[in-house]
Amino acid sequence: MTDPTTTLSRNPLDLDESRTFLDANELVINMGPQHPATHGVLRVILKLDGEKVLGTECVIGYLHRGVEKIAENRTYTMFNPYVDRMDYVAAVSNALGYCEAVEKLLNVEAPPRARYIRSILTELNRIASHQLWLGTHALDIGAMTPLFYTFRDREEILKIFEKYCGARLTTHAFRIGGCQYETYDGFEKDVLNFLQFVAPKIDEYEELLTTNRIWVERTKNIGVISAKDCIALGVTGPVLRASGVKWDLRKAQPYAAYKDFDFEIPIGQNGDTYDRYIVRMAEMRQSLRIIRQAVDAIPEGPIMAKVPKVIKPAVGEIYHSIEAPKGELGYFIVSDGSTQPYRVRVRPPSFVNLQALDLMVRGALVADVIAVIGTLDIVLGEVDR
Amino acid sequence: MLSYLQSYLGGDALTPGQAGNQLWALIYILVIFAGVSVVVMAMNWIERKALAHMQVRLGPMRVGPHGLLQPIADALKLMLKEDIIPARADSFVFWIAPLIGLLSAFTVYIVIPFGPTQAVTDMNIGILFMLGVSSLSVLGVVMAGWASNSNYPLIGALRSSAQMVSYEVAMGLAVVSAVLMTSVGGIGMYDVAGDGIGTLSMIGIVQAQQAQHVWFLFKFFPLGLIAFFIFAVAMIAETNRAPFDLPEAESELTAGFHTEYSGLRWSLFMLAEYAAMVAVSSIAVTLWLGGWLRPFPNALAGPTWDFIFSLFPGLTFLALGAIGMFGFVRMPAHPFFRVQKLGLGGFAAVLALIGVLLLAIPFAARGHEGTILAGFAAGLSAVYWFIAKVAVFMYLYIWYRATFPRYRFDQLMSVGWKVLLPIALAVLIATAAVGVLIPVIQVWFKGRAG
Amino acid sequence: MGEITVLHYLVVAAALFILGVIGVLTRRNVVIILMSIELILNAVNLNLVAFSRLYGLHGQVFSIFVITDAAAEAAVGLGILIAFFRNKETINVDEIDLLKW
Amino acid sequence: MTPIATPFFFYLLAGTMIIGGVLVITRRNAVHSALALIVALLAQAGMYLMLYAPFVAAVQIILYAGGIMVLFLFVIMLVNLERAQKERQFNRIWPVGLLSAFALGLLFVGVYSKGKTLLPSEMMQIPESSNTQEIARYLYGNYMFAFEIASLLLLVAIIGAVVMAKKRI
Repeated sequence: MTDPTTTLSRNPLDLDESRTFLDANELVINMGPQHPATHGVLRVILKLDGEKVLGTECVIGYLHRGVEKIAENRTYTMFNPYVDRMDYVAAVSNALGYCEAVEKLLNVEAPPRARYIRSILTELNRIASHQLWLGTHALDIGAMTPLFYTFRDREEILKIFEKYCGARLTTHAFRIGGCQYETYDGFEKDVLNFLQFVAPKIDEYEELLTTNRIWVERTKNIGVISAKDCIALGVTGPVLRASGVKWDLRKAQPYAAYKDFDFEIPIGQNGDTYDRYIVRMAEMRQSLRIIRQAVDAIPEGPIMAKVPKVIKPAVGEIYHSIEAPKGELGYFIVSDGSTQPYRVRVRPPSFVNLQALDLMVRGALVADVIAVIGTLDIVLGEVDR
Repeated sequence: MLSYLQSYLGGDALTPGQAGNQLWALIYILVIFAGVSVVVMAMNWIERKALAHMQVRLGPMRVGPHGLLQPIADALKLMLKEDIIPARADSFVFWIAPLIGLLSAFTVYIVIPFGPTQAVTDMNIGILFMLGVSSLSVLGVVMAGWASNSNYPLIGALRSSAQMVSYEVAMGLAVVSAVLMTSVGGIGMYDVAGDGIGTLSMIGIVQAQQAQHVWFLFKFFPLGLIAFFIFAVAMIAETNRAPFDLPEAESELTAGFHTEYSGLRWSLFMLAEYAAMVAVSSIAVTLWLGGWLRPFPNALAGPTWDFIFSLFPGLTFLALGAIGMFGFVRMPAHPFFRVQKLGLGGFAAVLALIGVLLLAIPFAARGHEGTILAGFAAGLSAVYWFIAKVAVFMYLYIWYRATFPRYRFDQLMSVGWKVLLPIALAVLIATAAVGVLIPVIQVWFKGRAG
Repeated sequence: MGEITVLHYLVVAAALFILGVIGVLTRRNVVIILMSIELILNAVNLNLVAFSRLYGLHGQVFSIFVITDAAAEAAVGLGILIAFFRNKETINVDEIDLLKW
Repeated sequence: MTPIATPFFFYLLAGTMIIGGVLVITRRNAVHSALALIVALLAQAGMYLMLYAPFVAAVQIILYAGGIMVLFLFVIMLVNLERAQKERQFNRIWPVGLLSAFALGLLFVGVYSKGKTLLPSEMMQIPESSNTQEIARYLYGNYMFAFEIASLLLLVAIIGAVVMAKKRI
């Protein structure tokens, strides 16, 4: 196999008009940016032999908003809401990563109660993110119904968010040094009710899909990626775990309150689309377990650490990463001692995982590209930032 | 003319086509055309509602009570929309492609027997005619894809032509095994002509099932069941519905072969698709589910049972009316809902009225055997049972769509060629073999006994 | 518009046959030449079926064989065409003038 | 069932067929040619019905219009014809071809005008309702061997087509 960057011409859409299907080494199809299955505005240029994929080239940047540059012109506090807009389906995780990174830079630690609240919300958000992934992924493969089931159940999570901080999607729930809001009355009850409610629903999704012959045929041995390739490409999150690598930052370098919880890291063996599905389903169940433990053990106490009114970290740099629903979400912050960061660099899991697309779909069919894009669980807001 | 009409309504005449009565045939064609169009619109509404309720949502609710007028609004909208022909498209082929699809979908209705005489005509090659004409719809699809001069429609057209042609083979073999059953007498069964000759005529096939006292679904168990299953799978692939809706796979090819179509022309494709769904379901019903025959026409024979079963149409409409009434009662009494509430109540009342009328007919016809009224009641019952069976298939179509993911193209092909085709061939051979062997064994047993 | 006899059908068939022959002899496009061959075969079929009105069903049986043959011919012919197009990128018969390439 | 308005339908169908045939050999665009051919084939199926050959008519529709022509369209779509459309449509020896076809036509005229007396004047009464069964009797009786050979021919054609068209075997 040749490298797609050399086999594709620089301007892939500049096609030779006389070339057609039969000398199909050259059929180039432009998928996206307005394509229903590219999860936003991803543009994938596919080089096809008939329906077989010879190579892909992702064209990104349609949703670029310069989040990292904006950070340089905002104070640390002011930049906090911007991170919510990156991976907008897992906004809580983004905020957690940013806040913890800045806290690390400031050498403060959020109080235990804040850490527990953070864990609960982040895990709820993980479930919401996986639900949204499942719905859209299933829709890509042609199953309409799971989308509506998952959206129905995701709604319950968003309701809890709304009650907690007033926002549903871009929550802006955390502040540097802890949480802005104390939990509302009945928060624990709401969360426990949700756990009660959603556990059978996850079984319901599995009932629809896990043993469905068509689903299995469409996902087994599709988009296979080995553990070695994953590590070489820096792929993280469920994609990495489905390839059999037991790597989860919640265990590997616990943050928030994760070292207090007992949970397992589900892994797969084949690294195919089906395994990634299974891993994510198992992760949702593990998240439920974590939330239950967190709600049971949530300590009393303050929710904000002592943080100066004007955040002015000392000169230095920090890299902190967390396990976002999609993989390792890292923030690299350089401080020049002023109130504004000198440079913020985000390591978005979607962006890194997207690089594996070409490797995973070589030799597969067009329909598999759809399935693989779905299974990578990318959010273009995060890829383009 | 009048005498024919009398004897026709009396129920003991030939179909209009066979009798050579062109005027009556024309009326029939118009009735069927209008009926199918209405059914397609109703199907549109039912599909959206049923699918919505399977997916925990409400579906159309705004246009009319419970969205009942939604199909009409949609049809109006589609008619008023601009009819776009892409600049570099082949405008003539682009123009004629949906018409080919529509024509092939509607032409098959000529031979569909809604009742013993309720068909436009009865051909002695009826089932072949249906298969042939419905296979012409591939042409419309291919031409639409080619004429759009765009990559997605072209791939969609290539896919669907390959798919429809492949599944036609398995479908045809399944049909042949059912046709074989018309001639093959089993234990305690005899064939319709009495001389071991089968029939390809749609009406003849149903009559054979009546004469043999068995739906072909259950004949030579499980051979009939397997053949039916093959047909049921192939017919979904033939009509490009989920889980075989690759030609219009939304997430892959945007909309497949009709990506470039808009407005009225697009709606013609939709009309053709739904009409084809009804048509192939009718084939399945005719071949394996006893067509217009009511359940247990022989085991529960006699005028009393006939009477009881002829009550079903009226009862169905009454039940529908009751559901409508339930909705009417449940609707809030707010003035905002007044029009909708009245509309729903009126709709339910009309349904109930039809139900009462349909109930009245068998009561009035009771004890007047041989009159026009009795013939009419019998015809009504036959048509009702036919439509009821087809309706089950239409519901299954919706159900599949809500449940299954979509096959990939190569998997679809391998299912067609490597699974369905060998099974269909095996079933065909087994049916023929069983049909030959059973009479031999019977004779042998009789010889032993005598 | 008198009575339609078998001869009428034969005349139509002859006309179709000649049209097919013209197509085969004058066109350059292989696809259209193959279609013209189909026209010829259909003309023959029409003849056979028309004669079956006079001499019994043998003609119809033969026409079925002819249709089978036409299917085989179309499949192989188009297969050759595709193989050829892949090598030479042309489907004009008068450019197909080499024994090997 | 007696056929109705036979002369009318005959001339209608014959006209459709001839016009279709002319369009097939004159169109620049191969898809239009194929469309014309399909129309001609369907008209011919109608003619078969008028000749009391319903089974052949059905086979004509299923195989020709639904099968072979789809194959043609498939190939036309696969093979890019845009270049071929802009080029010369007729070969250099077309006058010769036309002349020989014309000669053939003259031959037909001669044969038919001389030989029409040879035809039996009475048409045979073919039972329409059992046409399919009768054909089956012939196919599996008199012509059993030919039938088997036809199946062999089809097998050879399948293999041939696959060998020809497949890129890598």
